[in-house]
Amino acid sequence: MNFVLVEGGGVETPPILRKILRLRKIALILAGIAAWYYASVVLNPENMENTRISEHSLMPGLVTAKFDKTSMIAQIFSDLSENPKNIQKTICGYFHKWDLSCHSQKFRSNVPGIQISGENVYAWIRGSRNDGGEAQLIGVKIGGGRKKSEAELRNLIIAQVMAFAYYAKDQVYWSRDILFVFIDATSNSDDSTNFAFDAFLQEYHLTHSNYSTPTTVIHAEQLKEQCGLLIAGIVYEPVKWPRKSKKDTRIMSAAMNGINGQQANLDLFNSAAKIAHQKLSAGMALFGIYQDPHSYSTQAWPYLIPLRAIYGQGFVAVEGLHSVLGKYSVPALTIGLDHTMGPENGIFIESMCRMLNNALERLHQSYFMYILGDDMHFASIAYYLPILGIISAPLLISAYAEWREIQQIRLSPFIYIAHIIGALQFTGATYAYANFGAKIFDTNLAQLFILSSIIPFGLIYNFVVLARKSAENQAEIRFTRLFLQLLTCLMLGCLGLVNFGLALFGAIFAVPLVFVMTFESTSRARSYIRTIFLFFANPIFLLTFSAINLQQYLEYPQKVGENAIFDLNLAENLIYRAIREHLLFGSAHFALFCLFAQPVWNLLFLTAISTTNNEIDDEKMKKE
Amino acid sequence: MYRIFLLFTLCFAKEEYWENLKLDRVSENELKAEFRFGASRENLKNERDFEVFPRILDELIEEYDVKYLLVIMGQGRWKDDKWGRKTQPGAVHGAQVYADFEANSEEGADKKLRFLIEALNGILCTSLSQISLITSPQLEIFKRPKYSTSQQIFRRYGILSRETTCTENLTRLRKLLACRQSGISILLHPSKLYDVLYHASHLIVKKNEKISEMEVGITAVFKNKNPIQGSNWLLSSIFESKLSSSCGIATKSQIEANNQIYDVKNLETSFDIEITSKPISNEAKLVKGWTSQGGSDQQNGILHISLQNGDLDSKLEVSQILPYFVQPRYAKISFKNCQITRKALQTSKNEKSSALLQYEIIIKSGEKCEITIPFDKKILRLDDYPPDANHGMHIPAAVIFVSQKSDSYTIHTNPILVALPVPDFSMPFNVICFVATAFALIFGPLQLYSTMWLAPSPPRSTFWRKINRLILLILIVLCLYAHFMEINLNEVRRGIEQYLEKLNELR
Amino acid sequence: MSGWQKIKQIENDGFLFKISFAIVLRSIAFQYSHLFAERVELNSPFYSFNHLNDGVALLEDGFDPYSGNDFNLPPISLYALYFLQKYVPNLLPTLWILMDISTALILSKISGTKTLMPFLFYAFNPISIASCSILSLTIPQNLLIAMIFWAYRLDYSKTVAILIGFWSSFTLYPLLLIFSLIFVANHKISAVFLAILAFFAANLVNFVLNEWSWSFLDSTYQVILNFTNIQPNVGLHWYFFVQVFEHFRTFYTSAFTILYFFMGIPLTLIIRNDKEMHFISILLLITTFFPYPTLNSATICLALLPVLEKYRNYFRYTLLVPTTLITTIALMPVMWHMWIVSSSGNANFFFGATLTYNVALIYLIMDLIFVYSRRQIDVLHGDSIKKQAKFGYSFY
Amino acid sequence: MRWSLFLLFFFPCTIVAVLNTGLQLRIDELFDTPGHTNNWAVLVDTSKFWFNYRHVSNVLALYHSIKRLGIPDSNIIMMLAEDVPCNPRNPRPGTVYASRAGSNLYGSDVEVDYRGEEVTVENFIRVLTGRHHPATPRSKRLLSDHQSNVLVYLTGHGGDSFMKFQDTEELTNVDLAYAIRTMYEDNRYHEMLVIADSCRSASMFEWIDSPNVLSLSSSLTHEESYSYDIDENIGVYVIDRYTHFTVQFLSKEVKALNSSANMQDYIEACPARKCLSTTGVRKDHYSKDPTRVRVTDFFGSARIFQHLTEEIELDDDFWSG
Repeated sequence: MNFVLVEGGGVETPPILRKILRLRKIALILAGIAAWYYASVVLNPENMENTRISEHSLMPGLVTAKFDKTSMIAQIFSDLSENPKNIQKTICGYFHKWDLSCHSQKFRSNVPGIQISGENVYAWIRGSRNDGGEAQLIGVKIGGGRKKSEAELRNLIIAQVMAFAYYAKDQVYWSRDILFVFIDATSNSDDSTNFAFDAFLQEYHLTHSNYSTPTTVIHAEQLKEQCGLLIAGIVYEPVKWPRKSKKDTRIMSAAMNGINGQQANLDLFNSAAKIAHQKLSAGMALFGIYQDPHSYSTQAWPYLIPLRAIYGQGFVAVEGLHSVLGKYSVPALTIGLDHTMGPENGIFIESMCRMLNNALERLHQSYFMYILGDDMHFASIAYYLPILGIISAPLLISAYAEWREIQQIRLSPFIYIAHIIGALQFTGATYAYANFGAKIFDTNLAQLFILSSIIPFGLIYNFVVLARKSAENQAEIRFTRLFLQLLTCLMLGCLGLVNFGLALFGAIFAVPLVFVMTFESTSRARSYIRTIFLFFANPIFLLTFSAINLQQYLEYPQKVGENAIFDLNLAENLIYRAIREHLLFGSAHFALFCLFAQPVWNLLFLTAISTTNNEIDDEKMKKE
Repeated sequence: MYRIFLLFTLCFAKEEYWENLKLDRVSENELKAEFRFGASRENLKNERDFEVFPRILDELIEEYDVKYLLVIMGQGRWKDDKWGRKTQPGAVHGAQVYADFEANSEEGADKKLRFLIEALNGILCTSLSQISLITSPQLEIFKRPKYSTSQQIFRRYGILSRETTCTENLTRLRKLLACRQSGISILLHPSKLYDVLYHASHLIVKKNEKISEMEVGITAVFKNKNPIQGSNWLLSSIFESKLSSSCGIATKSQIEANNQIYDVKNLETSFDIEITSKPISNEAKLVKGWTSQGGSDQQNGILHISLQNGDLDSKLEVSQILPYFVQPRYAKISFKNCQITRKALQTSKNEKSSALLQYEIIIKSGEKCEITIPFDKKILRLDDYPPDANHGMHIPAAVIFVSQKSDSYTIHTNPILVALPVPDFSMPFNVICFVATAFALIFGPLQLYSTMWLAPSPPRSTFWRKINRLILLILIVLCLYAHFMEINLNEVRRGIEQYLEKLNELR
Repeated sequence: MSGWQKIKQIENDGFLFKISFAIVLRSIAFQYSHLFAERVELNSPFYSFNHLNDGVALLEDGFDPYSGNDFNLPPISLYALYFLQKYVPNLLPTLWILMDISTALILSKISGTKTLMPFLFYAFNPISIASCSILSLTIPQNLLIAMIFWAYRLDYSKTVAILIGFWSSFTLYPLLLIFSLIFVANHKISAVFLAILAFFAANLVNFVLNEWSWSFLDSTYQVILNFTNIQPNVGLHWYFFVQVFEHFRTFYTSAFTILYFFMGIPLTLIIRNDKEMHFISILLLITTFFPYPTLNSATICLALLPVLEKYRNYFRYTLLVPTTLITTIALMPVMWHMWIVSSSGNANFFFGATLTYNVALIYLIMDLIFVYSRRQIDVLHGDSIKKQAKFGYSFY
Repeated sequence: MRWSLFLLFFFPCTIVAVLNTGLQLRIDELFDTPGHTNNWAVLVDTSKFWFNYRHVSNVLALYHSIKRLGIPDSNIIMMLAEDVPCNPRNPRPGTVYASRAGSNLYGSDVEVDYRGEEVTVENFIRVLTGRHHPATPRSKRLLSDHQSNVLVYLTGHGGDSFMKFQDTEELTNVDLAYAIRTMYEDNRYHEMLVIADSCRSASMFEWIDSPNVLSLSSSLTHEESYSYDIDENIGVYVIDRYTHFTVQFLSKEVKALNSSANMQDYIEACPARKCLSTTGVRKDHYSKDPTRVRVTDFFGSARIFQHLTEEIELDDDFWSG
């Protein structure tokens, strides 16, 4: 092999890279257009793959369901609706009558900031000939309901599940125990319901005594029986009638998004959908929309479900009770049952249980990372991840350009400072919220946080430290540029593997911003203008803005904000929600916001306001 | 027929055979049946005639110097709080082997044991080869007989939770009985005995100076299939066969039911009874124990043993086997109101052998003691995984020897299933290639730079390099084509073979 | 003397502030140590404090830690911690911080007057901070390395030899540093012998501590030489020995070990008149090919690189290697999460990250060698080079 | 007593007398003389997991019919990779049914020699070649000799030129061929019948080159082979087509040992319209003509006796054994 040695050291770089650099100026536009077209092809359900199904989960589809305890439903339902005060006792009463073990578990929160307490009920059906090493979970909400009708619906679902339990206790073929959990939902907020479920699961998995976590938010009673490995969990709830549902087709609903972008195993959802099709001739509504997989011609715009899937994965940390199971890496679904069809629901539950019973190993040989187009089609990660790559390509190009210009490496101390500021915000906010709640010194915590996070520390540092235009400062800024570009790419890449939705939406905002702000500007005016723009592109503003407009764009029924630009209350609520979800369920949104979005924004000021007086390197390129 | 045998036996060694069936109602519509068949034989030198004692067991004893051998197979879970004390020796889901035998050295003992296990597989139709038997240190596992012997006694114990028990085992156990077609053994109807809530069977072989004994036991808890028309516990309806002929050679052959003993030694007519006795109410006197597992990822987990004492102060000896695929965090093991008096730990250098952790605990009446053993889940070599690796592997149940002031008995917790981290099973070649490449990357330049020197050189023509690249490109294209067309190598081979055959025909 | 002046000179640009800042960072990290305590990237059987703790617990209960496979550390460290736990249990964090900071200080003394790079690289490296917070045993090792290199520069041949021998008695791989002893100024051969002597002396101490038995050899040196422990770490070997076929294992173990221990010879043949270069490249070899490394065992080598100031312009992979290192280090937790926690990916993902990390290190070593010979060209016939002259390889 | 022993002793001679009736003689002319004295069978179910119920029932169905035709348990090596009858998922514990309205195949008289994880490629090869760990008990060994006809039956999931064991490892057709070659060189069989019932199973006997081996398969190399019946109560397929029809043939046509059904009939027992796949046959290493070979030469154990001409005195120690 031969090298071409350049005078003054090193080896000549291959020319192809220099050619790429020519594209730098239009890279952003090119990447944007390319990503748009690619996405519109990949995310179109008609181009997606059909959901195949593995033999494990196909076989139970062939089992004839024999659920015949329909009479039990009415009886239990009447009992439940007679005494709504002590539903727990009623449920356990039934299970004890059937001589199945049933216990209740009280729980409360450990931290003053969050006042939640309640009582769950759990009951076992132990298979007679297994060793109890494994179990499957069935979860139902009890109590609560804002309106009377809603409470009745819940009771109906409880009754149907318990009727199934009554049927299942006489079956001999359970190779896995069935665990029924009745989650306390008396206080109607979703958070407290999820908290209740988490209280149970934490005791189930003994994470309270787990040496790796210091203290837990929840204090709950210990479980009174032996617990096996959970292979999957299904949460049943009354279906909310989705949009675009025709009256002639039966509609059930399914939700599978977990915390931090986890998703339920595709096999699990898939066999649920297949069973619904075969046994109940019903369709699965996803994200509140039912789309008949066979009639796309009638429908104008097929992207709604995929986009909502991405949005939900990205921003909805806890979609339902199943998300809490995801926290313990148990594949789980929430299935909305049509309460009007009692026997069919019994049959559905039975089929699901037998599917999970016959599945031989853990559900593993399937997709965990996918975007559903409808209940028959999905796009796998190999197809949709490139979108992210295309979007963030410009940053890589300009990073390489920066690198070729860099003379000396000079790490800016502000990189540390910015991150430490973020860390302080993070710890401060969470600590304060956990211990004093939303109000500290009768001021609103969120407002304090917002205030602290719109101060442009970067600007201050710039005027104080980097005021005079010396070679060191130039080098420092230049390296900060490189650092920012690489950091953004790296973060988006890592995030994209875990939580594609968040990464994608993050990239849509971050990449252009970073690209523009780190581009060398010769004119001082340009720098000032973009600095002002940067100031208004504060992460919180962007978050609120997108929260309002994305939801409207994705046709979510509920209205989010007053005006379409910014809404303080909404911002506060977003922050509170993020903190709460971090504390209760370990969602990473708040951490990401404080430890990456915020510092990047601060650091961008250094590069945004700086001007380079040496020639921009495209003239250099012309020379080459 | 056996009159003639009796005629023969006059000159034989003294042998005895007895059989026993115990029937109890354990709850409203659950019934427990305990079969016991025993044979004993006095050891006479150079006396090789066998009448009722199975010859094969005697050979086993002689060949492997067995003092005490116990094999238990079980299926299902015993409900302590409903059914009272588990029938001793207590079974647990899977198979247990416990052996006392003479050997001259550790290696000799291991070798002997391997042969013994294989022999057992032959006799009982089991598949115990996977079981790892470990020496149990000072603490007891079962109540243990004492020996007076010259040679060294080795005591080995092991559980194989994966082992299943089914009708073929029962068939083999029946083969050991002297009366197969008569007496109580008629009632051993496989399809009934396995359609139950709980099934356990065991084989005990003992030997001392004077006599050698064997016992075959089968325990089953039946469930009344249709409780609506009352519980009809007729003997014939439970076992689907009448007790018609009696076992003549048995010295004792009796059925215990309804709190009385029926002697079925010599029947004339077919025998049948209904079990009418009310279920015995089990007050919570017993020690209960169960194991739960904690942890939610595949990196580390928790083994959580809960021991609930009854209303008697008791001394517990907990023995927990920790298989080789988990690594206990010894410093993190914690106890909740357990009063530990002795600890014992048995480990081994052998990679595949498991560790045995034992505690002696004093526990007051009505108290609950909890042992928490955090462990790391190990990743194993490809060959060490079971065929269904993703299903996980079992940590066997803890054996708890309870000794109270009045009596002593053995209980078990339940095995737990540990989901282990698994590698990709389709990768070996790729991984070898990648890592070897990494080594080549360092080796190449080292070799190059140490044997050659960087020096000015005239520019060389790149023609051959182009050719090489072209060839490589073609190869890659071909591979991709084969990959996407899913062409099987065997098909390619067959195509070539057929082509060559055609050529031969042409000639 | 000169070192002290350096310190003085450095103090002018807020050196004390930097040190105290580093200390503060580390003491903050101790509050969050539970986040790193179980990280696979920062723990390995030979450096994890948890394993050491288990051994101590076994010792206290009167069991022999070396009867099983799980405890791999030599008796010296076992008993050292045993006594620390017994008498000064609360001083451990302070001790570790002190060691880490003194490492950084020594680095700053080693490096030239003009640049603070080594100090900054080490003191503010998140990896070393995190490892310090979990009392990783790489911290004392890094201190040892820094001391060795310091003494090596100052030609304290005896000290260097003894320290090398002592260090090798823990992980065996540093024995390769014996080749560097050839470059210390005076009585080279005796230094080599001294190192080997120190190695055996340390083992003798182990032998005595372990109640006059060699049982610890199997679970320390055996495990290193046979790659017995296949638990995931950031090294090259673990996944290989998970996957490799049973009957090939002996072949590969011997091949890898022999290859490693012979690598010193060609390296010594190539790099003949630059001892720092030689030392650092051997150090990189050790960190790369040791079967049970953690991320922190590489940080000190990377921190030492600025010592090779004069080669800076010759490096080829200036962008490739650092970005690859950073990317893989950032990807490791993600891949681990996908494999172990959410099981949405399989082992290959994490293995891929570790492999790429190691390949990047290997590229760095390659580049060091290249850079050396490249500079030789300029030194030998620098003036005769025209711009864009073609160079190729030819025999001596 | 003496009388009964006397009977016992002359029983064989009476059989021979029956065989020598004229009719039988004429039938015998249609067939070659068997030339073997004992029969062995190796029946292997290679596939784990509950939903492979059908493979277990394949093996059991064949097991029962060859047992009916007189091959004793001691001469049958049965390998079952999954414990289906006592699997907790089985609603009818301790039983296996090959059809919805069939009889229980897993009664009290089944003897499984290798079960669960013992069913590996290694063990299978060891059984064939007879190279065992010394500890291996007699019941797990194939103790055949140069006078024994061996029946090897493999069922499971197959692919082109391999057979999956336990869903993890593979038995390639080359392994099988080598194993049989070794058996031939060790004189471990007189004639051998290899049956493979799996997808693409014809590829399994592609490499077999040892003499006196007749190989059958359920499907050709490029074909799948299909399952026959499904039981919705347990939600699995209960038997494969090929085995179903061949076993049906055995139970219909081959009532007793002296039945006149020949191997050609057996080969044609499952035509393509029933099997939905063309059955594969390989005769080129089999010297005889299948039409002149009794089915019972492989599937039954015909005891062939020498005639006793001379008187035999039994001395006293015969009685006192």
